[in-house]
Amino acid sequence: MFTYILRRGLMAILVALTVSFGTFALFHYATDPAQTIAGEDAPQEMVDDIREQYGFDRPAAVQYFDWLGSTLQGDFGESYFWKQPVVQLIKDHAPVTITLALASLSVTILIALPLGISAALKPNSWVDRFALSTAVSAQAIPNFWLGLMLIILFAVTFPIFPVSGDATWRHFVLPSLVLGASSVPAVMRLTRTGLLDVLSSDYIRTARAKGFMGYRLILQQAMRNALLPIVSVLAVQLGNKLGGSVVTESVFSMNGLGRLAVESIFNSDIPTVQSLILIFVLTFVLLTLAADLINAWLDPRIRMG
Amino acid sequence: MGSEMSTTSILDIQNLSVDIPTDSSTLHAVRGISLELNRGETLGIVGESGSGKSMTALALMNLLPPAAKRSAGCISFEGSDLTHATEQELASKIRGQRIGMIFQEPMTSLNPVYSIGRQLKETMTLHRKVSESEAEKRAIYLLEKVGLPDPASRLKQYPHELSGGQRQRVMIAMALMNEPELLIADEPTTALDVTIQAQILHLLRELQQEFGMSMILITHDLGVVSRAADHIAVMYAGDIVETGRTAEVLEDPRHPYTQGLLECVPGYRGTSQQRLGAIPGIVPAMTGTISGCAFASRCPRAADICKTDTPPTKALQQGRYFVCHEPNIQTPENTANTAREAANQTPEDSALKKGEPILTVDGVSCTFMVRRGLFGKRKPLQAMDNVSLTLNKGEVLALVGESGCGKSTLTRTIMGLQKPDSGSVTLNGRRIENLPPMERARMIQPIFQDPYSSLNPRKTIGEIITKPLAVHRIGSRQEQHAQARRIMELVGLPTRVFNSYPDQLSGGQRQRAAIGRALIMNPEVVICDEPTSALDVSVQAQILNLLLDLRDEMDLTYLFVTHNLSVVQHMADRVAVMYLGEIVECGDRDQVMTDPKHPYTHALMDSALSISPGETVPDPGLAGDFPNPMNRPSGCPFHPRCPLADQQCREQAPGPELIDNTLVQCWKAKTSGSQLKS
Amino acid sequence: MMTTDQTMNKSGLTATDATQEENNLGLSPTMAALKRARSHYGLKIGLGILLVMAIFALFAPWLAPHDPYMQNLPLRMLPPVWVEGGSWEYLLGTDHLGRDYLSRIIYGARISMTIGIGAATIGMIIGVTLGLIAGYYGGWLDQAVNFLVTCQLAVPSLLLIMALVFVIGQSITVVIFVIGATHWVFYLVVTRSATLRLRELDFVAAAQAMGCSKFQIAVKEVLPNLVNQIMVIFTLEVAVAILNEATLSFLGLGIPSPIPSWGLMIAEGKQAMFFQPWLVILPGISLFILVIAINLLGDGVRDVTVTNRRN
Amino acid sequence: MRTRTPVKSGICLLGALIASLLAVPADAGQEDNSLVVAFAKPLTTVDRLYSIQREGLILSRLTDDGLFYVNPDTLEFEPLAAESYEWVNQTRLEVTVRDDVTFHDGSPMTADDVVYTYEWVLNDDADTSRGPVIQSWLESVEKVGPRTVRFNLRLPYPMALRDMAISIPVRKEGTYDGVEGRQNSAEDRPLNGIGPYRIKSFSAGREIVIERFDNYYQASPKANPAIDTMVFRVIPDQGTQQAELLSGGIDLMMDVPPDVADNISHLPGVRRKEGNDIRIGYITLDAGGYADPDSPFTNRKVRQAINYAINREEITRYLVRGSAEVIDFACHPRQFGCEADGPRYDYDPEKAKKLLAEAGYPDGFSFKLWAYREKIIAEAVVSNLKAIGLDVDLRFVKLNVFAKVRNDKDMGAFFASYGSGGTADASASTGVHFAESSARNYSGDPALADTVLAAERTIDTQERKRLYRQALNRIAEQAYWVPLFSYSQNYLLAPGLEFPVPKDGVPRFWQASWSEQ
Repeated sequence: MFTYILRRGLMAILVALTVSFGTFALFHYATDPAQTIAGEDAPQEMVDDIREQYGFDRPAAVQYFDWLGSTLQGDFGESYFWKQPVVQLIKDHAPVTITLALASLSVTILIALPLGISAALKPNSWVDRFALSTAVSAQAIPNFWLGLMLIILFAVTFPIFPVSGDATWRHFVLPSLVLGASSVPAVMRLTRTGLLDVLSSDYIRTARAKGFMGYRLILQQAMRNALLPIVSVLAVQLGNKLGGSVVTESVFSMNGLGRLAVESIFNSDIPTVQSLILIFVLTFVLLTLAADLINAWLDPRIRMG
Repeated sequence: MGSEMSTTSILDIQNLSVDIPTDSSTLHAVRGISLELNRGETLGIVGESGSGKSMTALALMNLLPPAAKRSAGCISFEGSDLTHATEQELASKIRGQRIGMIFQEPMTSLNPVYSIGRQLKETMTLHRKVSESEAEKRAIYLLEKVGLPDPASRLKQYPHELSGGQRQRVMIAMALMNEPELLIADEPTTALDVTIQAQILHLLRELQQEFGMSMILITHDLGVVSRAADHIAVMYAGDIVETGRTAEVLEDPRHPYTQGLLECVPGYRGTSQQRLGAIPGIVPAMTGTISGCAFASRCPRAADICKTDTPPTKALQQGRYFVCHEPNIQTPENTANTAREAANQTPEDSALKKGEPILTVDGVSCTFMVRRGLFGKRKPLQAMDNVSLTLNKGEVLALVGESGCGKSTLTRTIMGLQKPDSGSVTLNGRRIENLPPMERARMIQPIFQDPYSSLNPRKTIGEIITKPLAVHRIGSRQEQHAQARRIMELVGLPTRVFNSYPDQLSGGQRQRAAIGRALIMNPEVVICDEPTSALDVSVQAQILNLLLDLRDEMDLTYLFVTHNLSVVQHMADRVAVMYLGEIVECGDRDQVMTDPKHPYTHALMDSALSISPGETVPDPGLAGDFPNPMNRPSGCPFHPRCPLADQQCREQAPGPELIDNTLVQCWKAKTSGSQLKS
Repeated sequence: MMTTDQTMNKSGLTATDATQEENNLGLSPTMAALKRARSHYGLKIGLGILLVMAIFALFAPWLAPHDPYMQNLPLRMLPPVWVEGGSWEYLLGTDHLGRDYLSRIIYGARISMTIGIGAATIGMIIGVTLGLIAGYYGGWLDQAVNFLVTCQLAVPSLLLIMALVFVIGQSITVVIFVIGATHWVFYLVVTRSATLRLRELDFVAAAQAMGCSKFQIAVKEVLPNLVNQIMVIFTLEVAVAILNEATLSFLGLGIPSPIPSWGLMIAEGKQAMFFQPWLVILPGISLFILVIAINLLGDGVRDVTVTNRRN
Repeated sequence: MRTRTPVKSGICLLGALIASLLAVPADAGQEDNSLVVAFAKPLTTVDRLYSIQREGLILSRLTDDGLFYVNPDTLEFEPLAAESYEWVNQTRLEVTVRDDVTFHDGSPMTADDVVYTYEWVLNDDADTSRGPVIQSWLESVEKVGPRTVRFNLRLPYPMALRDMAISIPVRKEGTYDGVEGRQNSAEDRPLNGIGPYRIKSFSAGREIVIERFDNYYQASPKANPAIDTMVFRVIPDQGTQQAELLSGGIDLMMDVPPDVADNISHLPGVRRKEGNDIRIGYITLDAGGYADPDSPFTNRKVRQAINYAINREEITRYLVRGSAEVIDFACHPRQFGCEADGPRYDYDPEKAKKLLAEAGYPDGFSFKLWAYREKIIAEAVVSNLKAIGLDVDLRFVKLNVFAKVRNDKDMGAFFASYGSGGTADASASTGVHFAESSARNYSGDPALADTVLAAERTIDTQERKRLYRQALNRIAEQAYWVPLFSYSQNYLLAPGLEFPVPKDGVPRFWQASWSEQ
């Protein structure tokens, strides 16, 4: 088990390095951070000055390994654009994203699981149809558009919730809805099919032959098996949401990691971009790992094969 | 034996039918059958797949799939009518409490994520006000009873840690937790190996007597019912065509279907016969109403009336009746005769043929590395240990062994699809690994067990059969097609199906197609890997006949892998017995089967269930069951189960020795015969 | 025919087999699928809508009332006809450069479909190939592919796409390729697992025994069995790609102006969304309808083709 | 200007307004006499020495005073923290500082502080953002009297007062001690300025809060501002800003796109104000053939054709709007020296086509037009150019990409705009764009470069005017540029808010106040 975790860890690092190098190269050759740092109207002298200050004139490899070296020593460097430590930046922006991710994930779960389960219990019933059509339409609504519609609705027609920013919990209501809705279809369908499979399995028949029925059959016999795939998919979903929900964050202009990432890209603020990528990759790998461990705990077959 | 108890009926089913609506039409799985079961007796329900026997069983406690509709005059169980019982009542009073049930697939019938202990205990705690500890006591007691060593520790184990046999034992224990009056066993041994099957049936019999249960035993295996049931009911196309005391039915079958079925079983009329009786055609579609007798279309004696009128139920005596018009009364012998004539047409016993070796396997060993579980380490699995084998031109060599003994690894190695770690396979004097795949393919071809997975569902039968020619670029397209049609004719496939897909064919036809594909480049050696074990008895007979005929026509050499001893009896010239990756005994069929040298062979032969009513299920007298190949025992791999094992067996592995021209690997080989007899 | 049954020889068997099969020879898979399709509403509706939209996309030049690029500043921001101030000449009004909104929406369908299909195809090529390789050859190749997948999944795909487009520069082709190149995992996972399953089936072993090369088997035996699933994924990925393009364009990193892309139009209308809401609502709705149609089709195809082996 | 607000949205907005009135007070600050302003871009630091952003400039006019400041009415540069100044000669300036100025920390401002400030800026390691610019003309500073500081210039530099006014706030001596290299002052040290307001709190990317500084010197024209506290909230998204304004979240919105301004101005709850902006929009053509030696733009006729092809009146009238006007030369009319009599190119597509034909491109050619802001206008331009048969590929990118390509001299043509840092002097526009060293200069015309350089080194106003006229005419004749228009600034205000719109587009919030009613 330890070796397994080790394998995954190494994988994560490898991935992170590959990706970060890729991005670095891209930006190095296609953009000029100096101007952004200096500002659009900045005169020539200023820009040149900055360029050599930051060492943008050095060869790419040198710059990259420079960054890599310091990162490995735990120093994520300083943001070109914000002129403050990247760690600080991330500390500032992470809470928003994390809150948003968790909130929206719970929205997803609260909608998707009940729907999926009730659909699976009564296939082809009206519940099932309702669930499926919700899924289909939720899949088809462009996330950002939904956001805009909600803003129009709530900013103008019924100003119940604030439509921008991340100051209070009320600021998170609409974004969580939008973001949560986006992953409802996947989770819902999975719950449904998963549970359907379990319910039609031999051991459930056995359980019925033993006299199980109703909620006990579902909770004490079927649920645990049905959970396995759901756990994994939820992990991935959470991973994506933690990876900064760019769209939602920019539509509702919240200062989350997603928007930080985009801003950094636009400003070719390479240290920030790089560090964010590292963090995204690590969170993702950790989450999937966690999911696997949970599944192993749920299912002895995975545990001991 | 149940007869001396009170013979009042415990279960009485009147005109039960089950309909399953499909998207196009409704499928009538069971068509108004009536059954009676006496207290303490065993009723065997026999029938081919799709005959509705399992549906009947499920219908009793209304465990049918949600779509299915049950209708019945009455199902009176101990006086109470189950048809009127609500789901609630069934669940709380009947299921798992007064009626226990065992299913076919031990592998999937236990919940993989819960421990054995929990699954056993909950059966009891669900229904009765008993403490955990009491339930646990009961569970341990029963595990003991069903013959699981060290039951207390088993409780903590999970299903996947047990072998099939063990799981089935657990299933039985689970069914018995609440001392049910009635036990329904749906194909309880079909998925198990021969020796295990015998053990399980034996066990069921004992338990039944001990607890004075009544039992419904559902199976397709006439051998099994003939030993295990007091009464049998023969089902065909959702109907009971004949029923009565086991002995009477089997010795004097009155319904043509029953007769036909018996004719199909290899060895039913002794081994001399090379050709089996077979029921032509296949079970009719169960959708829509069947006018007249459902069997008419396949019945050798069918007259016009059979197609028009529903046949009458003819009672011979109390509880012994059959459903047939009996157009022109014939004694079973006549059909037997036709079969015999057929038999006599075939050339004289091919067991006499002796050719020179065409394929020799010499000291082949093969080990895999397998990882178990997410966190597990890779462990070696020795699939074959120094296996040697010769296959002579024109003979049929049967390779017998239980699942996991390395049969399929051996066949794959022989076909050159698996590289052995050591040893060599020689085909026509050439090392197989040196043969280019193309040449090899022309000499040796496989026929697989499952005709549903051996044909590519996306290709038409034509494409499938011509594929070898296409791959080897033999002839033009026209020639290839012509050749394919010839072969289809030969294996008895209607040329009509040339352009249809495997899904559209019956199991038998698929297997014929597979055979056609194997033979189209007329190879010298054909590896038949359990070619009939996935088929119904009647179809199996057709295929076996076909294989024998083809061998004579195209003088082929078969390596015939099987676990079904009656088939071996029927087909083989020589027999090789495999155990844990070793050939423990190899010799002439009669030699091996009548006077086995190796204790394992002996056990195998004992557990073979030929149709012989009156005889009980034998106890193969094997301790434990098939060990996990991951950890082979030291010394003679068989010693943990061997009744004769001693120090020597435990420490050093025996080498092969030739005892009256049978190759045996056993220290006790010389003496074993006599010892085991006693 | 019954007479032949009396004698139990091979030909006899064949004859009866034949006659038996006569009455219950099932439909071929394709026919069966079509039969099921006929009674599948979702599929029919989806297909219907899609056809209409496809026609608009194909014949846009003839169907669109105006040139979608024709700028007419004095007439900018006209409301749709049903709002006061709207005119019949510009049914859905005009945008901030006085271009006819209806025409732009019609041409928008073109863009969306091109991108959707293009990207999904690229993704399919990548994913299926890798999936086959990983699933069939296994070993270190599988490891390598697995690594790729982790890379792909670990990095938020939208960010990745944005970064790429941002750096490479905006154009239809770039968008198609970038979206395609970042949406192959689904194909891969399915192909891989299916291949792993099929690989164990006997017909593969049979092909090996015939002397087919690994490649032949992978392509000629395994691949055909994946077609259905791949088809389903393809349709769904088309939808995903379309939404992605819209999102990208909305964020200003997708289709370059002045090409009419729905996402872009929403972005442009966003500024005035409280006052000329239709600028945001109309393209959004078109997007919604198109995608929902595709999804309906996809689900339909799955229900119809992927037959469950149980019962 | 025509108004077209359909009843439908009118109603919905009325509803909005009422609703928002119910929900929250229409304006954030009237009661507590505070002012909430939306910033579109986040401010990375509040230290003017280290930021060149416009937001920084706006803020620094509240928190920081320099020796000089820009008179809001005349746009002249006048003493502020300086009591008086005098040009001893062309390269020597002597400034007398006030004695009644105190820093936010209460300590008085002295000549030493001034010297310290400028020496810090001249110090290479200080890495101040304006450092390079100042260093290019300022040799050294010295204290010559108790309240007198002498500035020694490298060369005659008429813009000296401008630089001192706009980008050099006075810092207390020792402010940057123990700080090496570029570093954000706000994080570690509270900003210690001498402006009428002091920083109360600053969180990068979110908001900045400032409060009135009571010990501010009364003599200052900025003295006694009306508003107690001001909050600058960062809201990058326009739509969000509108929503916030409607629901009373903010009191004032700058850089409002004209469309929005039009729409919103019809609401009773909001007031719209229009002001000028010294910013101009233009298109540069690769006359020097940097990107491609034989690019069509090296041909004067082609450049003129493009000048004729673009309908600047229409674009200005319908897209830029407000007080914006078409410009004919490479500078803002309100800037000093922006007077020329060179050729003007009025919209004439036919003539454009003709010129193209003459130039040898009867059926046009294709090229990329780069842009990084005002996408709509860029699009309009593109469609104008397409109309005369040119195949234009609009490359609309973010600034960092734009700059990269522009500085690599890889652009055939680009649409950009320039704010002159709020300087009403041609040097800030013409000078910056046609100087030898400038990456913005695609003219490849050394003579022209010399002219503008000369103008920048001349103190005498008449001479400067002459030089600029010469330069501007040259640019117009050669059509190096397509001068497009001057911008107009739209402000949206909460009803009760009084706020004089600036002439140079840089709001001075110390002038803001709530009207009593």
